Order: sequence, then C-alpha cells, then structure tokens
Amino acid sequence: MEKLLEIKDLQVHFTGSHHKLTAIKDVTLDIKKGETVCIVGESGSGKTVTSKTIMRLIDYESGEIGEGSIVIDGIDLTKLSQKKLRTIRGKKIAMIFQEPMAAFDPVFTIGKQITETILEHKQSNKLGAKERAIYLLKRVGISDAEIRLNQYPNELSGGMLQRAMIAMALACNPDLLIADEPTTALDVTIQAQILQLLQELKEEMGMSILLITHDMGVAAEMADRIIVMYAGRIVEQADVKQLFEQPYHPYTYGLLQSITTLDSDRSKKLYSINGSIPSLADLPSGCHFHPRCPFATDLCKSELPPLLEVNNRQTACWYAEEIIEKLVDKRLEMKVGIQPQKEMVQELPERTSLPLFKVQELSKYYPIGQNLFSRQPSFMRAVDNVSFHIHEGETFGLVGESGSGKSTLGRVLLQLEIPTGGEVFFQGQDLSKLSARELREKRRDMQVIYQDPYGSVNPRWKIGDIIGEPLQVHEALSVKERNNRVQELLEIVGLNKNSYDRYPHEFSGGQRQRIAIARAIALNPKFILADEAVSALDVSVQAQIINLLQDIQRERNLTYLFIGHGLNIVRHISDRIGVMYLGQLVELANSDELFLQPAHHYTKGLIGSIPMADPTRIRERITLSGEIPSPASPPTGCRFHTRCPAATARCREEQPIFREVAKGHWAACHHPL
Amino acid sequence: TGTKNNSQEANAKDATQPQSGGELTYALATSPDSLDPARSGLAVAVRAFRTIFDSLVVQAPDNTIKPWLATEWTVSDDGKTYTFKLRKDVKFQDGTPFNAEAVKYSFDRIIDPKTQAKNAVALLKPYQSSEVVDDYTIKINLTTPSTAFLSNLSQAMLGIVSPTASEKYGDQFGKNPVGTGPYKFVSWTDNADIVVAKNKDYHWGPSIVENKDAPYLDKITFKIIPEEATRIGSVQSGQVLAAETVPPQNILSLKNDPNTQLLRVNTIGLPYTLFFNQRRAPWNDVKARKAVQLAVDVDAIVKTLYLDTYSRAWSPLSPGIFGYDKSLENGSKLDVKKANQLLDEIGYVKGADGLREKDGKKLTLTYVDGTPNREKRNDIAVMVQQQLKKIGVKVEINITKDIASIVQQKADYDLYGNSQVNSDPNALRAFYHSTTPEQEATVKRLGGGSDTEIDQWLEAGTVETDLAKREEYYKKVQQKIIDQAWILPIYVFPYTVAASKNVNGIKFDSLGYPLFNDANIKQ
Amino acid sequence: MKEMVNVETTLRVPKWTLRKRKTNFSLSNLFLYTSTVVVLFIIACAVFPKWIAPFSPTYMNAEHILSKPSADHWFGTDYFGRDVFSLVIYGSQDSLIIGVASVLIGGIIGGSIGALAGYIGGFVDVILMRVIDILMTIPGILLALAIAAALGPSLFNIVLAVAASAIPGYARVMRGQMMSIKKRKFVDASRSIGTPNWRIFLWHILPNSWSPLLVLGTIGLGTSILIGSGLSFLGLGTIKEIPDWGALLSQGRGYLTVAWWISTFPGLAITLFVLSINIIGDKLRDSFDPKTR
Amino acid sequence: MELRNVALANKILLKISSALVSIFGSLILVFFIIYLLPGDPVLSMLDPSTASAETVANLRKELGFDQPIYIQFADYFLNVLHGNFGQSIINSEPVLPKVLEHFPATLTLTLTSAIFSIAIGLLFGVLSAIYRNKWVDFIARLIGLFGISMPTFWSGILLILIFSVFLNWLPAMGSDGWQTLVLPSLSLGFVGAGLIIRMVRTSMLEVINEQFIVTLRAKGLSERIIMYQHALRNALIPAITIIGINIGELMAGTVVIETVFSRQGIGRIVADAIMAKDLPVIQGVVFFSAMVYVIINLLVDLSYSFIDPRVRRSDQR
Ligand SMILES: Nc1ncnc2c1ncn2[C@@H]1O[C@H](COP(=O)(O)OP(=O)(O)OP(=O)(O)O)[C@@H](O)[C@H]1O
Ligand SMILES: Nc1ncnc2c1ncn2[C@@H]1O[C@H](COP(=O)(O)OP(=O)(O)OP(=O)(O)O)[C@@H](O)[C@H]1O
Ligand SMILES: [Mg+2]
Ligand SMILES: [Mg+2]
Repeated sequence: MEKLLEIKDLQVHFTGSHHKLTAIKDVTLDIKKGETVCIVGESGSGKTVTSKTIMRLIDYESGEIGEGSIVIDGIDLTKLSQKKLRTIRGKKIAMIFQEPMAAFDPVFTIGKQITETILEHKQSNKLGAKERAIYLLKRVGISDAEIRLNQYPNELSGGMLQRAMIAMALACNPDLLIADEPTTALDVTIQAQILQLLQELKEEMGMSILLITHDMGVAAEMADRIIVMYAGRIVEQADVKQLFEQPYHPYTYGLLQSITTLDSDRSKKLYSINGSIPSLADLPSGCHFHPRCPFATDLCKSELPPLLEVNNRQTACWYAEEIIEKLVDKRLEMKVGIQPQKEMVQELPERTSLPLFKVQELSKYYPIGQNLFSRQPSFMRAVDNVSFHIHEGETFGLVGESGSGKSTLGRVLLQLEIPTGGEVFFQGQDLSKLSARELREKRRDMQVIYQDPYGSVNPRWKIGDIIGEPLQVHEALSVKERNNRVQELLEIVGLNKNSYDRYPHEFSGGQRQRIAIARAIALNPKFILADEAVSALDVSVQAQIINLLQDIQRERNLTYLFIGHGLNIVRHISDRIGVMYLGQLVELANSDELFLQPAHHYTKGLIGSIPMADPTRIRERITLSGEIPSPASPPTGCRFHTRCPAATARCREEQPIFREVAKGHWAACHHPL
Repeated sequence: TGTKNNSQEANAKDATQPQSGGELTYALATSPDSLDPARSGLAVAVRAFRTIFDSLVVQAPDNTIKPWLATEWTVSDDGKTYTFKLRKDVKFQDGTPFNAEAVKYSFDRIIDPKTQAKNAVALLKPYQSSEVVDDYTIKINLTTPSTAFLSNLSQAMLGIVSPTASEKYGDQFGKNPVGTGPYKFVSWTDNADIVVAKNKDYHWGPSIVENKDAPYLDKITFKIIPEEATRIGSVQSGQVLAAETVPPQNILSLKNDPNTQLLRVNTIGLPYTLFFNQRRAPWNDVKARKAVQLAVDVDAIVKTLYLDTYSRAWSPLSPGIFGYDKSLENGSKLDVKKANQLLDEIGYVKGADGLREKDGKKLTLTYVDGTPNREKRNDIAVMVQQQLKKIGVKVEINITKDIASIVQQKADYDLYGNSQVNSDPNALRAFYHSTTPEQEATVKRLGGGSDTEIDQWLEAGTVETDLAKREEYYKKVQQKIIDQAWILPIYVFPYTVAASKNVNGIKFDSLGYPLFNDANIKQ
Repeated sequence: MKEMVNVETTLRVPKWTLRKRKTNFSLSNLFLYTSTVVVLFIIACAVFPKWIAPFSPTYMNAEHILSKPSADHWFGTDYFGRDVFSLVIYGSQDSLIIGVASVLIGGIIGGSIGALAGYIGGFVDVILMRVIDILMTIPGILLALAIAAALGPSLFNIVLAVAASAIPGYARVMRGQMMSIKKRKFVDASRSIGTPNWRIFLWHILPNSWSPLLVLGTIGLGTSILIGSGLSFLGLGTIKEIPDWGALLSQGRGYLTVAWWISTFPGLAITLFVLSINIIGDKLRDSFDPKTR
Repeated sequence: MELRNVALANKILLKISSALVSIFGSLILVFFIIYLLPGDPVLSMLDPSTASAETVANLRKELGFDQPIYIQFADYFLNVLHGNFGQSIINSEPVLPKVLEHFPATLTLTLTSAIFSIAIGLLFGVLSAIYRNKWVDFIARLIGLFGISMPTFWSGILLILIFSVFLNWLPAMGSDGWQTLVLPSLSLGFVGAGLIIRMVRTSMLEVINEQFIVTLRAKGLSERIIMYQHALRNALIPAITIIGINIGELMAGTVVIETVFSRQGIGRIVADAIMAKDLPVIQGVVFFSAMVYVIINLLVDLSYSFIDPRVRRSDQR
C-alpha cells in the first residue's frame, strides 16, 4: 500500500511560564492509504498531542515542533505557513474529537457549521453546500436531515452530535480522518454504532483513519495497525493481530493484561501495572517505563532504548527478545509476578437472609419548567417505581445507558435526595421516617465514592483533613488520635503515611480515588455506594482501584452498590447486577448468569455492544439501534419497545411487570429471551 | 438722563449707533426656581425676569426714586397712603392693557397666601390694600408708614404682572410669565435655557437706560451653566456671548483675554456676613464674640480666596446703600493676643492640645454653611477654622443642604453666613430687630440677638422721612451691631460678567441686576 | 505539574490552559509590580502621612497661594496656600477609609445576603433576590445620593451610601458562587457523610466562594473612591480640615485653567490608585479563575 | 415551533410581571428613603420669614403631609396607578410632563454613550484577547482601566478644556445638536467601555480555550472567521449582560455629566430634587429610570435567546 502520511522523528515542546516541556519525542510513524492506525496508551502519554501536531493545531497552544517532519502527499506540513495549512486542514486531513457537545460552536446551527467547511474550501456554492450537508447527515445516519440542519448543537443528543461531527469531518472528502477518542464520552451502545459507522465510511470512501483510544477493545475492533505510546514516545508498533497475539514491550503486555474481559475469572484479582505514568516534567532516566517494569535492569535505568525493527514490527525495549521468550514460556503462569496474581479471592460469604437495603416502589421525579399556560406540571422521571433488595456483604452492580437513572437511584437510596414515592429500608428501618439528626447519624453506615476524583474533594483542604472529616463530624477524637487514624487509613488504601499535609492537586487521579476510598471507610460503614468510581481512570489504575475495593470489602464485610459504565468491570466486581432503562429496573440477576443468559433484549444489546479486545474473534454485532428517549416523556408500554428488535404490539401498549423468570433472575419483558 | 452707570469697567461707549438685531446668549450660574416675580426668592431668577417685568418706579444710582410705569406719585402726611398716576400707553405683552386694576391685582396677589409668594411678601410689607381711583390712578394703603416702600417698589420682585395671564396660568404663571417689560417670554427649558424675545411695542424704558424704546436685541437666551469651568469655557470658546458670576481666579486671567471684557458691579444690600448664634453659650457673651472677631483675619480671606477681586465688608450694610456707615471701614484690626485675653477672661483656658475648655467642656464653634460651595463660602469656613485654631477654638464645619431646618427651624449653629440684595437699609430690620416668641416658633431669626436700642432705631428708620435723621439711625444700628460683635461682615459680592468684546450696552440697576435695554451686538 | 503546587485554588485545570505566557511575561509582571508598589506606597501614606509629607496639610501660606509646582512644593500650592503634595499624602487616609470601609460594609452585607439566598435557596432566595433586584433598578450613585442627602454628608454616611450602592453587586456574585459551589461534588460528598448543614457551609462552601468576592472587593475599592468623589462633586461631600482626594479634586476643578496642579494631582492619585487596584484585581481574578489562568 | 413561541411568550410574561414587581418595589424603597431625608418640604415652599405657623400647618394639611406615612404612600401609589405622578413641591409643576420632557435628552445621552462604550469595548476587548499579552493587549487594557479609573466629572472638564476652550472644536455645553453629544458621551462612555473591554476580554479568552475553537481550526477556517464570527458571538453573551447592567449605571452617570456639560435631562432634575426633597419628582424620575432599566434588561434577556440557542432550549425542556 501507498504511504499517505509519514512522520519522522517528531518532537514537540510546550513552552510554559516556568519551563519547557517536551511532550512527544522521536515519534516516527506512517499511515498507508485506506489503513486504520490506532494509537493507544494511558492518559497523558501524548496521543492527543501527536494528533494535533499532524494538523499543526499545537501552534495555537504554545506548542512548537522541535524537529522532525510530517509529510503528506509530498508536502512537509512542518514547513508550511498557517495560510497554506488551512487549505489542508479540513480538506485533506479532518479531525473529530472526544466531546461532541464541546466540539460544536453552540451558537450556530449544525448546518451552518458543516456548510462553512465546504464553503471555506471552495468545494461548492452555498446551495450545493447545503445539499451536500443534507447528504452527509443522511449518510451518517441522521434522520430528518433537513430539520437537523437548522438545529443547534444543544438540541441534539450526544450520539447524534458525534454523527454530525463525522459528517462535518467528511465534508470535503478528506484522505485522512483523525479521530481522537471519538467514543469515550458515549454509551457503549452508541459507541458501537459510531464505530460501525466509521468502518463503513472508511471502506466506502477509501480514506485512512488515525484512531486514538485508550480502550484496547476499540483498538482491537478497528485497527489494522496499533501504535503504543508511553510518556511521549512510541514504545511499540505492530499489526493488530501480532500485537494482541504477542506483545513485545512489557508495557503493552501490561496493558493487555489489565483488560477485563467478559469471561475473566471473577474470583481472581485484576491484573494491573504498578504505579502510574510519570509526569512529563520529570521523566525517569533511561527507559521511561523502567520504574514500573518488572524486567528493568541497570541498563534500562541509564539508557533509553531506541525504537527498533524486530520481526517486521517495532519495539523500544532493550530486552524485547528475551522478554518475549519468557512471556511466551510462562504466559499463563505469570511467574514474572508484576503483582502477585495467585492470591485468590476468598469464597464469597454465605448470603445472609437479611437484606441490608430493601427498596420498595421507589420513584424520583424532577419537576421541570413551570408554564403559565398549562397547569399540568411536567416531570423528569429519573427513577420510576423501582423495587429490589441489596443483601449484606454483596456487591450489587447497576448498569444502563447514560440518563437511565442509575445515579439518581443511588442518591435517593441514601436519602441524599428525597424520593418522590416509595420506601427505602436500611437494616429494617425506614430511612424516610428518620429525623434529620437520626439520618445524619445513620450516614456513618452508608458512604459514597464518586466518579470525579477531582471534584469530590475540597481542593482547599489537606488530604489529612479530607480523610479526617467524617471522624471530626461523628467522633470526638483528639487531634492526635485522629491523625493516627488517618495515617492508618492512608496505609490501608496504599498511600504514603506522610501525605497528610499535602493537597489534592498534588495527586494523580488514581491516588485521589484512593483518598476518596480512605475517607469512605473511615467510619467503618456497612455500605458504600460507588457511583462510577473507576470510570474516569486508566485501565491499569482502574484495576488497582477495583482490587483495592475488593480487598477492603473482604476485610470489613462491606456491601457495595457499584454503578458503572464498563460492563466488564461491573461484571467482575458484582455478585448481582441490575439493569436500568429509562428510570426502571428491567433486569436483575447474578452477574455471571446475566451475561451468559440475559433475559431482556436490552441487556443483550448492551452486552453485544461491548468491544472485544480480541482481534481474532469475528463476532456478529448485536448493536442496539437508536438512542435512549427522554425520561420526561417515556414511551408507553414497555419503555424499551422503540428500540427492541422483538417488540410487538403488546409491548407498545402494556407495561411488562418485573417478574422472576428463573430463580433469582428477574426481568420486565413480555418476550424474554 | 440715566447715563451714569455703576462701576462698569469696560463697556466703552460706541460712537456709532448700536446695531439692531442679533441674539445674546447669556450664561447663568444657577437655575431660576420660577419666573413669577412674586414666587421667586433667587437673585438668578430676578436677572431673567427683570427683562419681562417692569416696576412702578426705578431707583437711580444716587438712590433717588424715579418714575417708570408710574409717572408721578404723592404720599399722604401720615405716610400710610401712596397715590400713583400711571402711564397710559403701556400694554402687557399678551395685549392686556396696563392700568390701575393690573397694579392692584399684582399687589393683592402677593399677599394672597394661595400664591405662596416668597421674598415679595417681605418687600411689599406693610402693604394693606389698593384702591383703584380711576383707570390710571391707584391708591395704596399701608398699615404703618414705611420710608423703604418706594424703593422696594422699584425691585423686580414687585414687578407688575398681567392679570389675564396670571388668571390663565394660575400656579404655572412662573413658567409662562407675562409682564410689560422690554422682552417677552418665549420658552423655558428646565436646566437648559430661558429664551426671551424683543417686545416690539416697548417704549417705556426707565430713566436709567438710554434706549427707552424696543430693545436692539431680537432675542436673549439665558443658558443655565452651573459648572464654573464650563461656563467660563463657553464664553471663551464663543459658545455664549456673556457669562455671569466669574470666579475670582478667572477674573484675573480673563482681564488679559483680548476677546473678552469684564463687566462688574457691586451688589448692594447686606454683604456676606457671618452671624453668631447668640442663643447659645458662650456666644451670648460679647467677649467671646469679640474674641472671634479679633482673631478672624478677614483681609487674608478676601485676599486669598477672592484674590482681592471682592472688597472686604465692614458693616452690616454694603457700601452704596443709603445709610452706609463708611466710618466703620478699617475699624477692627486683627489682634490675636487680645482675642486670647478675652477668652481667658471668660474662663476658657487652653488645654494641653491647645484647645480651650471650661468646666471640662471644649470651646467649639459649629460653623454651618450651605452647599453647593457658592462664592467659595465653604472655603471661608475652612480658613476660619484654621484661624480660630490659633486662639484655641475648635471649629466644626457642617455643610448642609438643609439650611431651612438646621438654621431656620432649629437654630443649630454657632456661626452661619448670609447675604441679601436689597435697595434699602430697612432690610436690616428683618435680620436685627428682635422677634416675638410666636415668630420664632416657625422660623428663628439669624443670630437671634436682641437689643432694645437697636430695635428702636430700626423702627424709627422705617418711618423716618427726614433722610439725614434716617441715615443717623442706621449708622447707629451699624455701629452697635459691630461694637457688640453680633456679626462678622466678610465681603461685598461684585456681580461680574464676562462678555465677548462684541457685546455692548449691558447696564446694571442700582441693585446690580443686569438691564438689556441698551444691549447690542456688534456684527 | 509543579507549577500548580503553590496555587491554592485548584479546580481542575484543563491541560491546554498552559498558554502563551512567556511572551511579554516581564511586561505583564512589570505592571503588577508597579501597581503593588503604588498601592503599598499609598497605604504607607495613609498610615504614616507625617513621615512622608513635607508640610502640614492645614498650613495655609498666604504668601504662596496658587504657586506652581517647584522644588519646595512638588505639586504646587492650592488657593489657600496649602501644599498640594502634603494634601494628597494626607488625603489618602480618608480616601482609603471610604474605599475600604464601604467595600467591607457592602461586601459583608451584600455577601451575606447573597450567601443566604444562594445557600438556603427556595423561598428565602426568591425574597432576598427580589429585594436585590429592586435595589438594582435604582442606579448606584442615585441610591448613594439619596442616602447621603438623607443622612447628611459625614464621612461615615458617605461610606454607608457608597456601601449601600454596592450591595447588589456583591449579593449577586456571592449568590451565584454559592449556587455553583453548592452543586460541587465535594459538598455532596461531605453531606453524604452526615456533616450538618452549618458545618458544610462553614467548612466547604464559604472558603471556596469568597474569591470572586475578593476580586469584586478590590475593584470595588476603586469604584467606591470614584463614587465618593462624585458625591463631593454634587455637593454632598464633607468639608474637612484634611479633604480626601475626591474632595480635593472636586474643589480644585474650578482652578484648572489657572492652577492645573490643584486638581490634577489628586485626580492622578485617584486614577493611579484605582488603576493599580484594578490591575491587582485583574490579576487576582485571573489567578482565581482557572479558565483564564 | 408552536411550542417555542408559547414558551417565549410565557417567559416574556413572567419577566414582565417580575419587572413590574421590581418597579413597584423601587417606588416603595425610594419613598421611604426620601422620607428619611431631613428638612421640611413645606417650609421650603414658603418664605420662612413671613409665613405664619397657621399657613404652614394649612399647607401641610393640603399636601397631605400630616397623614401617617403609609397613607401617604397608598395615596401616592393609587395616583401613580392612574398615571398621576403628582406635582413638584418646589414649583407646582406636574411631574409627568416634566420628566417626559427631559427624559429623551438623558436617554439619548445614555444610548450614545452605550453605543460608544460598546463599540470601543468590543473592539479593544477582542483585540486584547486575540493578542493576549502582546502590547496591543496592554494598550487596550490600559485604555479600559483608565476609563474605569477616572471620575467622570474630571474627565468631562478635561475634555471641555481641550476640545472646547483650547481647540474650539466642539461645544462645551448644551443639549441641541449632535455636536453637544460628543464630549459628554465620550466621557460617560469611557467608563462603560472600560468595563466592557474587560468583560469581553475575559469571556473571549474563555471562549478561545473552548474545544470548539480547536474544531474550527481543524476545519481549516481562517483565524479571522474563527475570532470574529464564532468566538466573538459566544463572548458576546456575558458582555451583553454587563451592558444591560451598565445601562443603569450609565443613566446614573448622567447625574454628574449633565451638570458638567450643562445638559438638559433627568439626571440634573433628580439631583436637584433629592437636594430639595421634592418627593414627587424623585419618584417620577425613579419610576422612569427603573422602567428603562427593567426594559433594557428584559431586552438583554430576550436577546440571549437570539444569540444563544442554549437559552431558548433550556426554557422549554
Ligand atoms: N497545550 C499544552 N501545554 C502544555 N502541556 C501540554 C499541552 N497539551 C498537552 N500537554 C501535555 O502533554 C502531555 C500529553 O498530553 P496528551 O493530551 O497528548 O495526552 P493523551 O495521551 O491524549 O491523554 P488522554 O488520554 O488523557 O487524552 C500531557 O502531560 C499534557 O500535560
Ligand atoms: N437534579 C435534577 N433535576 C432534573 N433532572 C435530573 C436531575 N438529576 C438527574 N436528572 C435527570 O434524570 C435522569 C437520570 O439521571 P442520572 O444522573 O440518574 O442518570 P445516570 O444513569 O446516572 O446517567 P450517567 O450514566 O450519565 O451518569 C437524566 O435524564 C437526568 O437528566
Ligand atoms: Mg487525549
Ligand atoms: Mg450517573
């Protein structure tokens, strides 16, 4: 195949007020015509910088190309003036971004933003541009394209916007499409739809795609070739099959191992790479990966390994070949012991008959907009008539698309919001009947860990005070006693005892999540609500946190309500899983059973949307079509009928009851699988 | 007749005949409250409505009374009845004929409480009633004789108003004034301008102007420009042709300006005078007052603040008015030592901080003055404060908008300054004649001093027709007031107008109000 | 991310905010340093005028009225013969008092109203904000004018008047801040461990919400002095032995053509002070606002 | 579409009704503040040296000043509802015509100043953001800072001295003709410009950091289009708020400016009226300026809907 883009020895600096950062260095890669190349790597490894550098967008962010060349069609982009570059941007190379909502100018219509690109590149006149826009919107699967054209970004859903974004990128038939985490902000169902769309378009238009992702599953499904980046450098580059079959670099190996799959052994601990990615400001000497690498030698500490061709692929490791051998030998044994993997999770405790939480017909409606003209108040039915139990000592998982009401359910459960209807019994006590004081007292036993490790700690407080806050509120301890307790807690969650006096911003995301955990367990609660507690973290860190949570659960006989996006992770940690759709619980089962034999079509669709980190497995996709409707006006009958492949007339009219389809397996479906 | 001007400086007489036509723009320093002569109490209003209204008589520079709308008059022997013969050829600007009825109407209107007349009421005192003898003869009855009456009649506030217009506009007459004057009212835009236009029928000018007929100017626009810098700037830039009340510092600089001339006239009446409030200790003690009198360096005030463009006042009356006692001039000298001695005598001794006190009470003097800072009066307070510090008196300055309640209702001050434009020394009576408790109940007289001798002299001065005797009474009054240190006279206000060199013929009446009968613009 | 260590407020800083800062870095800081020096000097003048001023501010030298700036009288003398330089030095005292006191009073009252409204919300919010809306419809200087006229022109009343006119601004900002902090996850987190409301308010919400108030306050310092001088201009200032800058400027304005120095120097003092305060305020705002950092 | 119109009408009605409450509230507030003003308006209507206690009492009764304050207010308010704003205590002039006569001049001045400040503010604000930390930025910010750092009467007098007295280009005073508008709106607008420059700069910087700007660049649009079409329009929203609030301040600024430039207008009227405790006039002016303030802010609110589609949407959720 012909090479479309060639990058050689690329180096990019950022000049800040105090120092100069080298964000990427010695990046050499090429993309062939019609090829899909994926860049993977943990957060901060330089993926986005690489992609932006190709477009020379870093010029606007005080970035600077130190050396190297980027050649497309024989033109070196590093030498072009901004004016010339503009004729390439959007026309030859187009780009789509992670957050579709943020990537559109909110004050112009979708149509205007698409046609503007076409007109800028003089591809057509105004009328033609509009026609093309309509055509493109249709092509990316947006219905009523003419109407959408005149809508504003905020009037479209996230999935739809991402489609529009793709349409915009395709406006001038680019040769190369750069997609920077195009699906990270989307639900799995939508992600599957978008990925499929990209595949189709690529084949149809014969363009090349540079896809950036941190999800190995996505990479496995999409890529022809994969480039692994670490700390601003390429550490490995190989054909997708080769890479998944046999990683050459220990980092790649670690990444692959960290993936939780649908069939992973739930009783085992998750694999994780030690430590976290270093900051660019002080990179370790030698091989940047050496502090986290189990094979590191003195050579690794002092000498930076170059990216070398080995067996028709590239890797940057001094011991690539030796390690391969070792890994091949002991692949399943994992004697290398990056982390002790042998330790088995203890048998789950016998289920106590006494449920910790008893939820009966719980609802939460949010009133929306008063209207002078209509008396009738309208509601957002975030949680609608949900009943279930959570048993003591178990982990109850909750999954569902965004907006299905998972967080709201969690919050009303803990009485952080007053339910509109229904009851919540905690240890047999009706929480809504408690006085404000009693409820506060009860909160000792129920704690929360939030998704956003940045937002959920007060940035002005010291770590010690943050962790000590619950103690201060609930227990009269002397300063010294409290300090001791906090230090204990720090140790339990694997943080340095001396972190007491430091501030949250001095910690990485994973560390902050540990702080949140320390705080949550400070009072020895019975129950912890973990709302997307690991969603914002890198895979390797995710694994660390999940392991930590499980360790703690075991030690303290905790009960978890675990809300999550990543179905794999939820499956791994949960004993039972509830599936929510539009405010209702549609299925509830033991986690293995749920994934093996889903009863509800929605659950099946969800599972089918999960990308498989296995390029060899050719799988028929059972993606869900369409998007979740608004909870303000849910469909009649079975709420899922609009998207259900098996929907009948009955589904449209009659709401299915939530019933037990097998022992311990509940579902609300007229036609269960 | 009437060629003699007051102390006009420039205004050189042009040999050629003045040109007719043109519009004079004349900047006023403040906004009139009303153009109804009866209802206004402000000098600035008089300057505007003097052009619209004529009076029965006019006061010549030598203080004699000359005919105007009245051709002749007789006074009864008891001094209580005045009979005026009126001109027969006069018409109001709205066409209403001028006659005895109109005069009677004008005067009765002033004493009617519904009119809510202000200064005019005091001027008309002791008016009782009028009788129309025939169309052009009117008899006016007074309750008591008053020598000042004729001279008061010459004032614009007792100008004759058109009865038709007054009936028509009611309490809005002040916005629609109609009189017999050389100019007729055209428009008044609040805070912006007052426009008057030539009264073509006019031919009854008073003796103190040359042009007895219709004025030369087509129009006068009185622009209201309160901000000094803007006002002076406007005349310098030619945006207006004349501007009144030039601040002292600009007088000096404008003198050298080749394009502008300065017209100046000293106003007469009561000069700017600080009154001691004798109701409060220790200012009821002549020694205390004397001490202050000796310690306040009025010369320095006049020199510093007014750059010697204003002259110092020495008496309760200003020079030029009938009865003014020139002998008081240069009478009192600055004498800090004596002042200190006087205060020692009454038991106020200096404390460690240099301030005097008696029985543990500090000697403080509350100096009240109004705002805005008219004629730099607030600055006088600041200087007095520093000067009295030297004799250990602490001066507290209270600048207030609300003179009415602080000074007139509550008399909550030790020192407060005031001045009044007036044509007759009888004006002293309102300020220095003791009042009855009933009178005090509504409004407290400035200073509140009372002295039987002064009362007697003032009463005699009102009715005395023998001018020499009358003069004597007033001199005694002035001497005693100064001797008893009731007041500190500060300065005599010169009405100063800066005008373009093209403007000629602006004259001033005996009180210092401008007259525009002769005014003309050289093209 | 070393550079962040000393910055107290760290909301999440987007990666791309590390923007062009090297270019003209020195110029930007030159402004800031100069402003800081100016403000410090003015504060020094207000606190120790005696040490700085060459003359007594009340000394009236009749021999030297309206004299030009010279070696003896750096800023010339005024129409009383007072040394303008000394007057400006001493005048800083009351000017600063007007500024600081009115900002404090306005900030505390407005801030509390805003805090209550924003924190409690609901009915209280509706009522309080209604009152603030009403205050807003009456422009600041008009309110100040009415209050100063009502209470009389003393330093304290001017301060009150200026403070009153600033209340709505503080209240709105504080309320907005409260509402947004209230929604922050860490508040929720604290509530979920059972922290009582008042503690949440004192520990979490208040410390995180005052920074825009501080910015507003710094800038308000300048505005207060300006409103104060406007009141002097309209004749509602006080006559004091030692006039504040606004009064000096307002009293000297009639002499601009003959003795420009009388009002020019106090005018410059006001402008310089307000300017410096604003530069510092801008900088503060920038450093509090992660988005513009 | 239907729904959107209903929602918009709904929103306008809500805003108008709350605006009415604000105006009513400001009337009450002013009424009571003025009530606190010391001094007796009745005394100032009469010549104190001649009026007898009886006339004073009669007049007081006639004007209703002997009634309890709440009755006085109720009377006043009923009258206002009937469009009767009473008459001036000082010269018996009816308030409504007086205010209406002077309002246009003030409004003209306010609007020209607003236009001036918006023009300057937007220009320099945008330049300052685009050339952040370059010298253009510093000059623009300095101009803005000077605007907010100078007392208006001071800059006004300086302008008069320079442009009227020395250069003789423009009139120093008056309120007829556009020439007389130039200097006052310059000195007044300068203040607003300072605020707007600052606001536009901040919000432009914020917008420039938004992700969608990167998208626009990636599409190959020119910086000019990105800045002036996209960024500016987004930055306008907070700037418009400032302008709305500022209109009130500008209008208040006329109190000083009208005096300096001897312009006609309600600024001077209200200043005089406050000094004279002329309650009906003060109330009349406050009523009208509150109304203008409320209307302008209503317009500002509504203009959001046109500039920012997000607002439109969020109201009809
Ligand atoms: N404008 C900039 N100025 C300074 N440093 C930057 C800038 N943009 C990115 N960086 C730094 O470059 C490094 C790489 O960032 P990049 O955004 O490429 O990471 P990434 O691999 O895309 O991570 P993520 O998965 O979180 O998106 C980071 O350490 C980041 O802090
Ligand atoms: N305070 C609120 N007011 C109004 N609507 C709300 C509020 N909180 C949540 N909602 C709505 O309720 C629905 C459910 O929201 P919720 O946050 O519980 O969903 P979720 O399943 O947690 O979604 P995600 O995966 O995106 O976190 C959403 O449509 C949301 O817009
Ligand atoms: Mg990235
Ligand atoms: Mg959620």
